[in-house]
Amino acid sequence: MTTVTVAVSEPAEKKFKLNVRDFGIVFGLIAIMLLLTLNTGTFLTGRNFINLFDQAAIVGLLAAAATLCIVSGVFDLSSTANLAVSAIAGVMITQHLGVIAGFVGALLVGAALGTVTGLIVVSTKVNSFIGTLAVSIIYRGLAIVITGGAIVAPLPEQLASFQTWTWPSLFGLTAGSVLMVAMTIVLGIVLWRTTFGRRIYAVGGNKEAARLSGIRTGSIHVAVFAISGLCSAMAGMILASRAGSAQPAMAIGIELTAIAAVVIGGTSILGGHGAMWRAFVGVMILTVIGNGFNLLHWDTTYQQVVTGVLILLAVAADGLFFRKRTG
Amino acid sequence: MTTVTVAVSEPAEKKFKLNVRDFGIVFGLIAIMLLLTLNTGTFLTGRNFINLFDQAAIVGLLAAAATLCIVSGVFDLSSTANLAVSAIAGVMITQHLGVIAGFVGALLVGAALGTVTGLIVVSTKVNSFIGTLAVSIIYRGLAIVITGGAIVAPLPEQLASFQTWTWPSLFGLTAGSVLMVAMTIVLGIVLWRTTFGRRIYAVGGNKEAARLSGIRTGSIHVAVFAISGLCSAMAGMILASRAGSAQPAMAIGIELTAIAAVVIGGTSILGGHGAMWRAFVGVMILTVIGNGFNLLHWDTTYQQVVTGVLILLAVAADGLFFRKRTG
Amino acid sequence: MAIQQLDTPERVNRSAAPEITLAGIGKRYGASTVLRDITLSVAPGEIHGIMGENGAGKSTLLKILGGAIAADFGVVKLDDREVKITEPRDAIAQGISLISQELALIPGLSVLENVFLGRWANAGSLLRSRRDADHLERLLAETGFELDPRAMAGDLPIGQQQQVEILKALARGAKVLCMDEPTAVLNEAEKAKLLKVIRSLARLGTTVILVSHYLEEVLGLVDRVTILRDGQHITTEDASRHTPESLVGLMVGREVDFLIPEVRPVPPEAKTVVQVAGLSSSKVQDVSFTVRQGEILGIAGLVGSGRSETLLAMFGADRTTSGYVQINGRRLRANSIREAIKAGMALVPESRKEQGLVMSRPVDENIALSTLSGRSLGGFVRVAREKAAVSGISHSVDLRGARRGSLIADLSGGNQQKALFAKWLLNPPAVLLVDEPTRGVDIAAKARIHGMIADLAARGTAVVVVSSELEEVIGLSHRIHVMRQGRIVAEFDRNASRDEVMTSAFLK
Amino acid sequence: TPPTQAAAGPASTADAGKSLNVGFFGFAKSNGFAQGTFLGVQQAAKANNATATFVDPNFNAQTQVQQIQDAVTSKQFEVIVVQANDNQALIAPLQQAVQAGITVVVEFSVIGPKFDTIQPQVPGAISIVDLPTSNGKMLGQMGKDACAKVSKDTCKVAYLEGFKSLPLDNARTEAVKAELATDPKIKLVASVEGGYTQDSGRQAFQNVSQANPDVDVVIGASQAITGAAAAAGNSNIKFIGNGASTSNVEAVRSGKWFSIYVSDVVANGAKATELGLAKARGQQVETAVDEASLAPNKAKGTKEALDAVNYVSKYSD
Ligand SMILES: Nc1ncnc2c1ncn2[C@@H]1O[C@H](COP(=O)(O)OP(=O)(O)OP(=O)(O)O)[C@@H](O)[C@H]1O
Ligand SMILES: Nc1ncnc2c1ncn2[C@@H]1O[C@H](COP(=O)(O)OP(=O)(O)OP(=O)(O)O)[C@@H](O)[C@H]1O
Ligand SMILES: [Mg+2]
Ligand SMILES: [Mg+2]
Repeated sequence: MTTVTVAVSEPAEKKFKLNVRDFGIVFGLIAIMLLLTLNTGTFLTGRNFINLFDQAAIVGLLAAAATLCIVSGVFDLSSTANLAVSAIAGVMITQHLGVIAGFVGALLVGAALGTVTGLIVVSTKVNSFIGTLAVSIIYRGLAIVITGGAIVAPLPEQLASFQTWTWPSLFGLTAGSVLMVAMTIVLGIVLWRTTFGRRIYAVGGNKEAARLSGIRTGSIHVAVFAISGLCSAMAGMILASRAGSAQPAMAIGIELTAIAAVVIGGTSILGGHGAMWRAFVGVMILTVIGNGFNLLHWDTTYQQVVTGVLILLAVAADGLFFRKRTG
Repeated sequence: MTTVTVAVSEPAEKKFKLNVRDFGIVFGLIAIMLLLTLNTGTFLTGRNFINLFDQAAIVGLLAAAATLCIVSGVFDLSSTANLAVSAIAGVMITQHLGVIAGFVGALLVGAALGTVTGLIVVSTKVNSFIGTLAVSIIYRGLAIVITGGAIVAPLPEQLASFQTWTWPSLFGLTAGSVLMVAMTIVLGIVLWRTTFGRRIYAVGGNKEAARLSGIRTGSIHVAVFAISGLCSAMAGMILASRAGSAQPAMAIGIELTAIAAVVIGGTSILGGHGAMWRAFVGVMILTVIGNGFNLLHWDTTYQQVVTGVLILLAVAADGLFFRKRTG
Repeated sequence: MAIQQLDTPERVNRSAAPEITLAGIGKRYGASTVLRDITLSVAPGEIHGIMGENGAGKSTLLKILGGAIAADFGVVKLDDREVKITEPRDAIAQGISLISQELALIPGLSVLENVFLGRWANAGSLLRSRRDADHLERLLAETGFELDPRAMAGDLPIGQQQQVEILKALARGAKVLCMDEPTAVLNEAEKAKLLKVIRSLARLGTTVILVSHYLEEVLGLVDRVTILRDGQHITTEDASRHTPESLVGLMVGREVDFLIPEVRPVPPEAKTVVQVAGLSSSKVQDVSFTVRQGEILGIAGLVGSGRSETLLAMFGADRTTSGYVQINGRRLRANSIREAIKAGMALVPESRKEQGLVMSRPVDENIALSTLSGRSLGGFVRVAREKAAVSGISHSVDLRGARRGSLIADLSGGNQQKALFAKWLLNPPAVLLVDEPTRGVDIAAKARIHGMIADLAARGTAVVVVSSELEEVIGLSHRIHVMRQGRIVAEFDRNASRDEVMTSAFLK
Repeated sequence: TPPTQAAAGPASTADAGKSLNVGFFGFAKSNGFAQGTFLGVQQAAKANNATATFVDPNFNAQTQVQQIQDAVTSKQFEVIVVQANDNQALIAPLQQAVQAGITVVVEFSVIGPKFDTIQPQVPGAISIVDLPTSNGKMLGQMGKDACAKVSKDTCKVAYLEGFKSLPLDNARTEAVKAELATDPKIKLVASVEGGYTQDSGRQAFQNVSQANPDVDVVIGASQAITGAAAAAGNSNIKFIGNGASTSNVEAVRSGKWFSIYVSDVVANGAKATELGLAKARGQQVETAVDEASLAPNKAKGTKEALDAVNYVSKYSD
């Protein structure tokens, strides 16, 4: 009996096209960068790239974590509240036990709070959007309770080493930028090449199907929230390191910028689709647009209008010309 | 041949149980209100209810519109940016053509901008979350461009009548509150009983099935955005009426409060589920919690923590004990 | 095809399949009891059929065994050992695999990733996709399924998705395989392959529990058969003691005529209603045919041959690149579903979940959706009229299990299919396009749907039927077109034989 | 007299003849207060052979950090006047700016961890600020003055705070409370978040007055007090606003409000710009200025004080 093969092999040319389509948003970023290189003398300088990465560090870390969350089908709106609490905890521990203990402590607090967020969301079965929103209110409140609403700072003699993350390191990038790039790569590999990463896609793509396949969807989500907490703590320590202090109102609202970056990169907010490099590209688009305007000396009044239009164009071009599935 | 009729009438007891489940979140609201009534002498007074509704007016209007959007499967993050532009336009028109023209003009501008948002989102096929975020940046920029960043106010002699929406009317409620309640009811009926409402559910629940049923999904979304714009303009005029002026930074961030209220009420952010009364209950829960704290003379340091916990409890109770489907 | 190779090292020892005993299993949803005191046992290595009408509780029973839902009463015993199965994980740990009626694939993952879902080969949790790829290649060779390992599961036609589900269970090395209507979405060739696989598995000691509405298939395959009716266990008997008629009698509790009704010949003077001329889209090329008043045109073909796409293109749902459709001499604007509907066309799509129904909404609302404006006044839905109309049509298609306000998602699979059919018959169409109209409906309801199609034709509707069941196409149609790779390649009249049609579909 | 410091770094070499660029990094363009300050910046720039540009971060601290970094890169401005959207996050980029030879003027909002000193906390910067602690103390004093006019045994005061999560607001709140506590007649009945919009103030006031219908004095941010006063309608409550927009001044002078804390935003902006330009041109300047000293009546904006100088505000909010 002869059968018609459904999976006809594609000509090579076709395959390549498919890839180009997938990377549509990258061309958006390249186009913007080209424009800036041609129109300013300062964009394509080492100093500016060091700035760019430094500016992208916080949102980059949060966006990397947000990618895991969103691909797995949840939002973590509590990430920056967690950031504030862990940074505050980090500073307080620093005061008593030194800088290294402070950094480690911050990471532990961040991961622990993230785990708590995850447990709350999973066990109450509340939609993560509203669940983490409530949790974020609680964590911000907690930050106020711990600090009494004041600023906390490491002891004066600790300050220099506390500001490690602002120091230049690899290629002259600040240590904070390097941490962001490293985390993006690590989490990217986790998502791309590990069983955990595959489970994240599975849970986000079809939770019931994942459950029927024996995947502990709850554990996956708790783990994802814990990682998100860890990244928040890292971002928090970088911010505290820059400021030389921490306070309850740190980084309010940046969780939304991070989600926006993830979506601009082309990861679907519906879950199950997306990749880590997309978060990075999204963060870079947002950062480069802001950076470019400042370098171009444009009037900031029109900056907002043009920023909005550019984001729209980048995302629309991706949707219209390159990718079929708009998610 | 005998067949079973589909619409078998259920025993009364059964019907009631089903309803109780559906209304879980209402009990959350009632519980909070009971607590406040027992612990303060001031909560259950006419004056306080007038205040409550007044405080709920803006978020209420935005949440009513957000319900239509979310049920139809889109977000409108541009609603408060639209609010600012339409309020500013309303004030400017008032200056030239009088108060009534100003109000009507604001509504037209709001609906028009909403339509534009809808057309952009539908025609570019961009995910509405990121699309309306970009649009909101554009509209805020537009507000700054129109006003040059300044405050605009009606002429001094127009002020008294411009402040119509703060006047007491029906049951002593401010005119603004009455408008909110009226819009909630009207849009509630639209969603519940009209062909347009049915189509909103269908598009949000399964866009492809809706399309194959001959529904113009694009038109439905544009219409929903237009209504959202209209509601934004109403909210904008109430705010401007209270302030006696309008300015580009009006109501920043309240679009998220409105979405939170909708979700707290129990409408699924995935679309296709939900009802208008849920938005109202959600708004009331948020308003009553804020109001209650100030009446209770509690230490405000803990206010945020407790607010978060209460929201979580209300939503979790709804999910855990009452409704099977968590959406 | 060497089925013995199924015993790869990754597998559990098949001879260890346990005896399964269900004791007093019961399940309630709210006030309605869907399963009542089910007690039965399945021997190791047995192929056990479960049959019953739509809504009888077959899927519910399988879901309980597979851990997808928890029973409210009763216990499950494996080899007399009571086991607690509250999550699919528990069932999988016991070697029980469930292939549920509503397919459960991850649309954004590839076939390869789906087949080994959750148990990918890895070293220190780093994926070793090569090993999985090799493993899958073996499985494909053993089963004879033809799938592209790299294709996204969400892009596959539903029949291939079903095959992925089956491979998934095989890859897990299940000792007990619970299959809920696995053949409903397969075409003849695929069905044959699957049945072969099931037999080989059973020979190697795997227990297979099978739900199906195909009487011959069940009788030809299973050792014993259990009949459920209204959530109750009627009987469990050797299949050899039964004929299709006797099974139906047990299932329905009465005599049913389930043969495809004789279709009346089209009168010679009947005028042409539908004319399709040179219709092309990305999936079909140059499709032309006509359908006359009262005529039923069948379209046969293999998976992916473009049958569904032909209907979608006619209906204006798929973008066409050239060609047109005329209804009663009036040419339809291209790509406009609304105009097609206005011209009296109706499409019962092939996938009820993706294309047909809004799962989050009530049954009534779903049925009324495409004809809303006909029962509205000033934009308001005339609820009373709607109720009357819906209850009438629900009665005609024998829709059961819907209570006031119940969601379409809460209906059994077959009843959902009936609702889908009802939706497009609410206003009798001038042109009816049906794609797999009886997928998953029980034998009695199937007869009813066939009767309704024949009836509509008799009253002048032009019908186009697409079905993977050759009997259905041949039995129901006046004429048959066969499609291959997006083109019409052959035409037969209703006296065509199965073999003729099959051959032309397969010919390269 | 405030200490002075010799201008240092390469920027000091700019000669008086060269036109300079001043970047005003205000709170937001959509903010009347910032617009008022910018008016002063523009005036001073014009008078001192310089051009001024408003760089708008739209209240976003991260954006502001980015804008300052990019300004350093592009060398667009010789002088930066900054109203901080975050008191801590800006320390690092401003240090960069100082190191790059740009003259940095910290205006209105303290930048650095200490809220009780006008000394610059970014080394090398000029600080011309309104201290939250002295601001709070003055609000408290005005509260006491208002209570002195209340003919009851106890005077009930409500304070509408800014945001609980902002340390700067909390420092102000502490100062207000401490000052009010020195008067035994005063009972602080409520201290709640009132925010910085009319709507948040309106809401806070509604709730406070519901719980304490006999409140005598309400103190808070001028926008919040505007909302509160509108919600109060005709009452005997004495309102004290922190801020001096056109409508605030008008409210006090017409007797509707008791008093306001005046900061003369135009004068502040002008002074900041003058100092910055002078330093950029190599002159020695004061590096720590208390803005209250630039305001009429040391910022205490009672009706008498405002009438005395016939004070006109240059911004609206
Ligand atoms: N989640 C649910 N809520 C309420 N009722 C349900 C739910 N799931 C199933 N039911 C009801 O349980 C009954 C049995 O359903 P089940 O899916 O087991 O039937 P089935 O025998 O598999 O039918 P089919 O042949 O159509 O697949 C039906 O009446 C159905 O409406
Ligand atoms: N979303 C999609 N993306 C890519 N390819 C697709 C998609 N949907 C369908 N296809 C491909 O299009 C071809 C035709 O699809 P389809 O299976 O629906 O045709 P058919 O003739 O109706 O077959 P059947 O009805 O038996 O499933 C198949 O090769 C299928 O793999
Ligand atoms: Mg079933
Ligand atoms: Mg098909």
